[in-house]
Amino acid sequence: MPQRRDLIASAIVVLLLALLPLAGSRYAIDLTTEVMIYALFALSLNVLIGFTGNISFGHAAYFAIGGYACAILLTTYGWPLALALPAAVVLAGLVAAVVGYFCVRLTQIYFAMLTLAFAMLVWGVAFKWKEVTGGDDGFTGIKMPEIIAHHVGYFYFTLVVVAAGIAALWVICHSAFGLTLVAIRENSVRAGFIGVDTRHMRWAAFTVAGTFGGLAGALFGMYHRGMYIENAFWTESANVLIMVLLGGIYSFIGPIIGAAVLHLLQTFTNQYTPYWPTVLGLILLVIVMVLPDGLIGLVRRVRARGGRP
Amino acid sequence: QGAPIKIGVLYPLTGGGAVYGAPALVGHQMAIEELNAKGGIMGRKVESLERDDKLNPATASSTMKELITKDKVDIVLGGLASSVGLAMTEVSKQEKVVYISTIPKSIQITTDKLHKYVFRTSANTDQEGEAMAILAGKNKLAKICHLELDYAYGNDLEAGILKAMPKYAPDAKIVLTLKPKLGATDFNPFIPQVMAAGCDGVLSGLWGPHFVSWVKQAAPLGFFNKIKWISGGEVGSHEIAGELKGEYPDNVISNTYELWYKGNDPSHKEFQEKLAKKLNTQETPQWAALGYIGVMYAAAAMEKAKSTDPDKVAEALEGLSIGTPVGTLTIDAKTHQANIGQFWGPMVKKPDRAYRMMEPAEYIQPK
Amino acid sequence: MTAMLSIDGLWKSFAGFVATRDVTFELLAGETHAVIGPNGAGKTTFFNLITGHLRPDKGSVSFEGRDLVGLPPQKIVRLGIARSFQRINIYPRLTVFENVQVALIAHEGQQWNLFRPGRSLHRQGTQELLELVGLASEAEETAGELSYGKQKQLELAIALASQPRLLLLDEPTAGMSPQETGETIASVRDIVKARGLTLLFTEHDMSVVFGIAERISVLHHGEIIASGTPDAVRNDPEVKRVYLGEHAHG
Amino acid sequence: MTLTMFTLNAFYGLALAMNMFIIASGLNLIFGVLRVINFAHGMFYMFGAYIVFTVAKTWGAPFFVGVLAAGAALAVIAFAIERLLLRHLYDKEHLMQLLFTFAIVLLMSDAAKMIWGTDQYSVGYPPGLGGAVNLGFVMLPQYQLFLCVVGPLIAVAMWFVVDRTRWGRVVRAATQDREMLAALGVNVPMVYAAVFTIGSALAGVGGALAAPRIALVPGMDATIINECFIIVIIGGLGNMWGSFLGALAFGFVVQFGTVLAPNWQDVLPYLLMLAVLIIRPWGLLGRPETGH
Amino acid sequence: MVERGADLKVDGIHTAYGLSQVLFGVSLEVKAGECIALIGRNGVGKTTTMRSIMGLTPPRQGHVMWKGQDIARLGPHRICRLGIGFVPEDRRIFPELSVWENLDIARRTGAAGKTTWSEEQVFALFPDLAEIRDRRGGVLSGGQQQMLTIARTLMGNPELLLLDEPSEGLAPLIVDLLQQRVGELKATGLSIVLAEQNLQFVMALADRVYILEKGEVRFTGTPADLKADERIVHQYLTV
Ligand SMILES: Nc1ncnc2c1ncn2[C@@H]1O[C@H](COP(=O)(O)OP(=O)(O)OP(=O)(O)O)[C@@H](O)[C@H]1O
Ligand SMILES: Nc1ncnc2c1ncn2[C@@H]1O[C@H](COP(=O)(O)OP(=O)(O)OP(=O)(O)O)[C@@H](O)[C@H]1O
Ligand SMILES: [Mg+2]
Ligand SMILES: [Mg+2]
Repeated sequence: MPQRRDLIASAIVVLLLALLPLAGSRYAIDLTTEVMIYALFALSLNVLIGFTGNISFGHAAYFAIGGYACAILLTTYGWPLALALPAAVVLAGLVAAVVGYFCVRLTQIYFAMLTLAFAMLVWGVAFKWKEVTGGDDGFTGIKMPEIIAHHVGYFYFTLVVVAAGIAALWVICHSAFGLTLVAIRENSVRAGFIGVDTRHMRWAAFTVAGTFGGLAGALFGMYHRGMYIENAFWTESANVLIMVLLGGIYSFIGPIIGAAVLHLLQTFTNQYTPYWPTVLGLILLVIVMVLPDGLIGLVRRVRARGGRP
Repeated sequence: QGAPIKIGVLYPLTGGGAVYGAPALVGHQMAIEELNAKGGIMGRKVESLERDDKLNPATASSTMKELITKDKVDIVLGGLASSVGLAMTEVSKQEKVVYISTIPKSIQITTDKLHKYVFRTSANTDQEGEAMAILAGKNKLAKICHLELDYAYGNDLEAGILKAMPKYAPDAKIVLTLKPKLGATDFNPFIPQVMAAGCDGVLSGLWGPHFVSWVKQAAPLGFFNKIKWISGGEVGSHEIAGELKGEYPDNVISNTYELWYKGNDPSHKEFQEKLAKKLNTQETPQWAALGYIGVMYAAAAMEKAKSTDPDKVAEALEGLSIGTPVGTLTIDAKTHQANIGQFWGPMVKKPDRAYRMMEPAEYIQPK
Repeated sequence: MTAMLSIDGLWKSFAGFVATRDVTFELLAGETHAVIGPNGAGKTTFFNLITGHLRPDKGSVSFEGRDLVGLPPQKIVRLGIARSFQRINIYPRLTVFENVQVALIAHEGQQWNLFRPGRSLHRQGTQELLELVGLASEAEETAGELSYGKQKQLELAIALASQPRLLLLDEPTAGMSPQETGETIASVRDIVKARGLTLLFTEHDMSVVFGIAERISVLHHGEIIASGTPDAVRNDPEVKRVYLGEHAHG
Repeated sequence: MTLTMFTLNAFYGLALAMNMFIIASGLNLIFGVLRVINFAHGMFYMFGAYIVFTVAKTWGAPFFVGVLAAGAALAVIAFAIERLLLRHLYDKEHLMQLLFTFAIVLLMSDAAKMIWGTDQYSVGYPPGLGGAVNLGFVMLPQYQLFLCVVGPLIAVAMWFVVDRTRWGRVVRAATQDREMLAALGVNVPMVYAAVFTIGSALAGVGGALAAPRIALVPGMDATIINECFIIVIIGGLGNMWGSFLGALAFGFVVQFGTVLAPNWQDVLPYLLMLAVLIIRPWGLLGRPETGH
Repeated sequence: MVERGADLKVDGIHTAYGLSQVLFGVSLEVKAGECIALIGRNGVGKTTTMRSIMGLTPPRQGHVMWKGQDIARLGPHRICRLGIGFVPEDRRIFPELSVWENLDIARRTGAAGKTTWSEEQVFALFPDLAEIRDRRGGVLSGGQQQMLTIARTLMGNPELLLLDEPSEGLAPLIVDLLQQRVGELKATGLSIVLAEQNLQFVMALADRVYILEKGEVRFTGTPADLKADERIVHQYLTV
């Protein structure tokens, strides 16, 4: 049964990650922490893209709301993490629910642009509400609970939260709910005629995506000890969108791969040349021209070839 | 001869910020070359690790951490945007590595967010605002229109000006304050308002492309005929004068860090000639000096501390005076702010040049 | 027999063009009823008005005593009316199996279940439906890659998955080979009988119409011009003139 | 607001609208026909501006020669991109096309850096258009008056070609069913290439025409592409008059909005789009997509 | 002039969609003014054969000879311009174009300079279309779309017509009319490849019949042969 195999594979990955700090490289720990956060972020977006077929150009909004809310609650209000984090995630989910209510009335590019508009509004609020968010100076100096203030502690914390988040998303995506979303993506008129309230379902998906995006954002803010309005800007939404597309939208783990590859690529390229746009551009071209289903398509093809007796 | 000393530096090298990041990096590289030619720091070679901050504070934060944890740099320099400067200040605090802010002007770096390891060798918005207030007073402006870009730098500069006005320009009254957005290219909503307000002078923080776009859109209406334009944001630099050439308007008084034609100070002359050779142009950009000074401060501090240990280097930087292309600078031991000044003066036509030059240029250095 | 669906004074016009003109119509519980008429007569529009795809300008539609006007399609399906489409309307990139499975999930109201793995639900029910319409061997194929005729059969299976009491089929056998037409009609007849369904359908294949319809209504220019038993309709001179021509034998 | 100020603002709003329409019209055309979300449009605009700088300022050619050169150069670049790369992508997911145009943005941004460096540039007004017309109670800049003439001219020309010619009908058919159109004897790949070329050339011309009014800097593509998308979307995707209307709405809302509520200026265009899409989900003149 | 052979000669074509092969060496030929019919159950490859001829799904192997030229590797628009017209089973009307515009974009002078067909002619063939000349294609009823599809292809003045299930969804009276009109077309010298489920229609028009099964031709003969052979009819066509 493939399901069990997937389960074992995931367990091994988590275990290997858990052993990483033993290798002793501070840099590897930091980088892996970042990749895990982006993986969750990308995966949350794919609930929308891969499962309802709606592209969001504004997913950074929920990321930023989660990040800012957690940062502000921890620092300005001195809440304990156990309260601040859930509250931030719920807030992101709530905002996603409100925004989603309007967005799911539209489809395709109109949907995308409306999500963009709302996200830019969130950006505007973060920008202008200087007393609370620090405006474009950013909100720095986040207070962190002792246990996770150290980078190793934070790594394990992220590992646990991200693994739980991914597991939850896995269950949701493979549930009856997830399958019905796919049907809506494929043909929403038809889905209406089998008795599915397509708008409500897409609304729910939007909210789920926003909620988990908020979780990723909260982790991100604490990792950097700062949130910045750039985190809510459309370029950030574009970045995570590229991660998802790069990995491949029609598979669960595609976005995880995309997030890891893109982030590492950007990080490493930047170490060698300021011409990273060219490098990234060329890589994207290759992927687009010869890897139709994103990186996951490549993985599958290689696996199919290797798996054949 | 020990292992090389590693200096990490972040400037925006792609996108909109590259206009300033790229020339600053040139100055930075020049300083490194000079140091190595002279045998390095404490006899150790100097290695420069240069990264693009993409004008994004989160990227800057990750990249700076990477420089510290992976590349084990001894000190970090650079930044351009205020938010990037603040993000780097935060990392420097966590990682206990010295950070010298070479361009960001946000006052917070040397006030609220000040900590042991952060220093600034660029001007800050209070200094700039003070200079503008002085000029407003000197030019006897009575009714002032105030233009700032609506973001951190603009707001901080506004605060700096308002703080200094009562002292230096007590008779001036601000009759209109307008704040176009950062990155604005179309100033049509603002130009008529300023023209209708009847002010005799404008205090402006519109820098670089903002200033150029304003000029292009306002000049056809005769805007600069009547109104004196006192501007921060270094629009008195050659990169703007040389580009606008004949279109550079009358009545502008502004600032710049460095003047390629100043030449009366020997250290400046030497610096400028080297830079001119490196860039293969007589008219050099001002930002190079900032990159250069940052490196020189780092080197001097390490030499003084005889160590690269951040604590010792930080201590050495406090109160440290060095000679630079813009004269002798001292870092205040308390505020960690260098007393770097700027050249201020009117931009005038020259019969033998296609572009305007600042004349007379007055070097205003904070006390 | 009681009226399952009663329609009274139904109007629909598109930008001045009247597609449904004052249609009054009753469908009896358990009957198999055909709506026929020339191309563009308004048959599909009529179906769309019943299933909530279009909203009538005037008139009422009531199903088992409930007013349907203004309800969205998904609510109407839940009341027990399912339909197939004249133009293929399936999930082209899902497998044949999933096409039907999703319909069963929706019918059971399980689409909100975030925890039960979707693919393990209703496997048997899906299999049965596929067998019923003769697609069992294509279960794992991608629906969009089926030939046209097979997609029509899938269309039928999806409609049946909602376990309707009233089934509307818009040209269910168009594009099918004679053999498949025969098979499909036979299975429809069986299902209708076995489940006690009421069936309303349109079709231009007279052998199908006269083969299974118990009553027939004829639409022309959006109006019902004749209604009654097959024999009565077959011999109606007006119907012959506008629609049947020499095909009245069927 | 006095009447004079109102008149001025109305005029400036119109000028902004026309400036934006010239750029957005090409995006709309490409969007409408190829269904490609062309993120590179802003980059084409930037190249147009830089090319007019090189031709008119560095080489000293007349400004309008520079404008034509910008249009021609972008046509060549776009044609090459379409023929060599983009045409292989029409059958793939829309998302792949999106990624593709993004890759073009990245590559061209570095190319611009290599060709023109990172300095900022400016281009002078063409002779005779650098002043203002004094109407007594207001002064109107000549160059913006000129843009107010060019915008409608482009609109009418595009309307004529798309709505009134057979080629226009073919183009509209191509948006709906490429394969069938080919089976009817139309060389669809060439239609696509032509549309992409024309649309991109319009971006180049738009950039060249915008150049005298603004500073040319790296990154000038980013804002413009967003604003163009907003205009195209609020007008109704692929609808030329919709874009025209969208540009007008954009121009007036941004001009008056910035004057009246300067605190909102950063998000004004987005607020406008939000309002339009909530009230009219498919844009001002758009229609829900029908089709297969 | 040498004796005129077949205008269209399909020679052993193999066609696949992605990985799944559908046609396994289909061969057929059509002479000028001839009508051949492809029949068979659903999914046997009738449509695919036509798409292969039209260049929409080019064959992987084999030849499609049209007037002595191999067109198997040409694009669909080239093939159309050589005088072949395709009427797809799923109609493919341009939904946002009006009926008239749908016709207009297909207007084309025939390969031999013929312009037999114009709006007037096709409207005479399908009077219903004249009435809805300005209606958007997307809102037409199924049957109206079918008529428009056929009319649209005729506007290209083809010499060979590929008709994929033309009678599908048409009212009986219209089917009769269509049958008559296709007969007339044939009489003008047009060659026709017909895929049809309506056997009556086939019998009335076809000169030869090809029965397909699983992507291969299983029977070739005249309608009379077919009628005579109960076994074949039984095996491939009826219940
Ligand atoms: N949205 C619409 N706008 C304008 N006219 C429409 C619209 N929908 C349908 N029509 C017109 O209404 C008439 C009835 O169409 P309908 O599809 O109901 O016919 P039908 O009886 O199903 O025909 P067929 O047997 O050919 O499928 C047709 O003339 C059609 O063109
Ligand atoms: N786009 C496609 N991708 C993959 N397979 C396809 C595709 N289109 C058709 N097929 C497959 O090719 C085979 C032949 O299909 P084709 O449409 O040619 O049959 P047909 O004889 O025209 O049937 P029908 O009478 O139902 O129209 C079928 O098995 C079908 O599943
Ligand atoms: Mg119909
Ligand atoms: Mg077929």
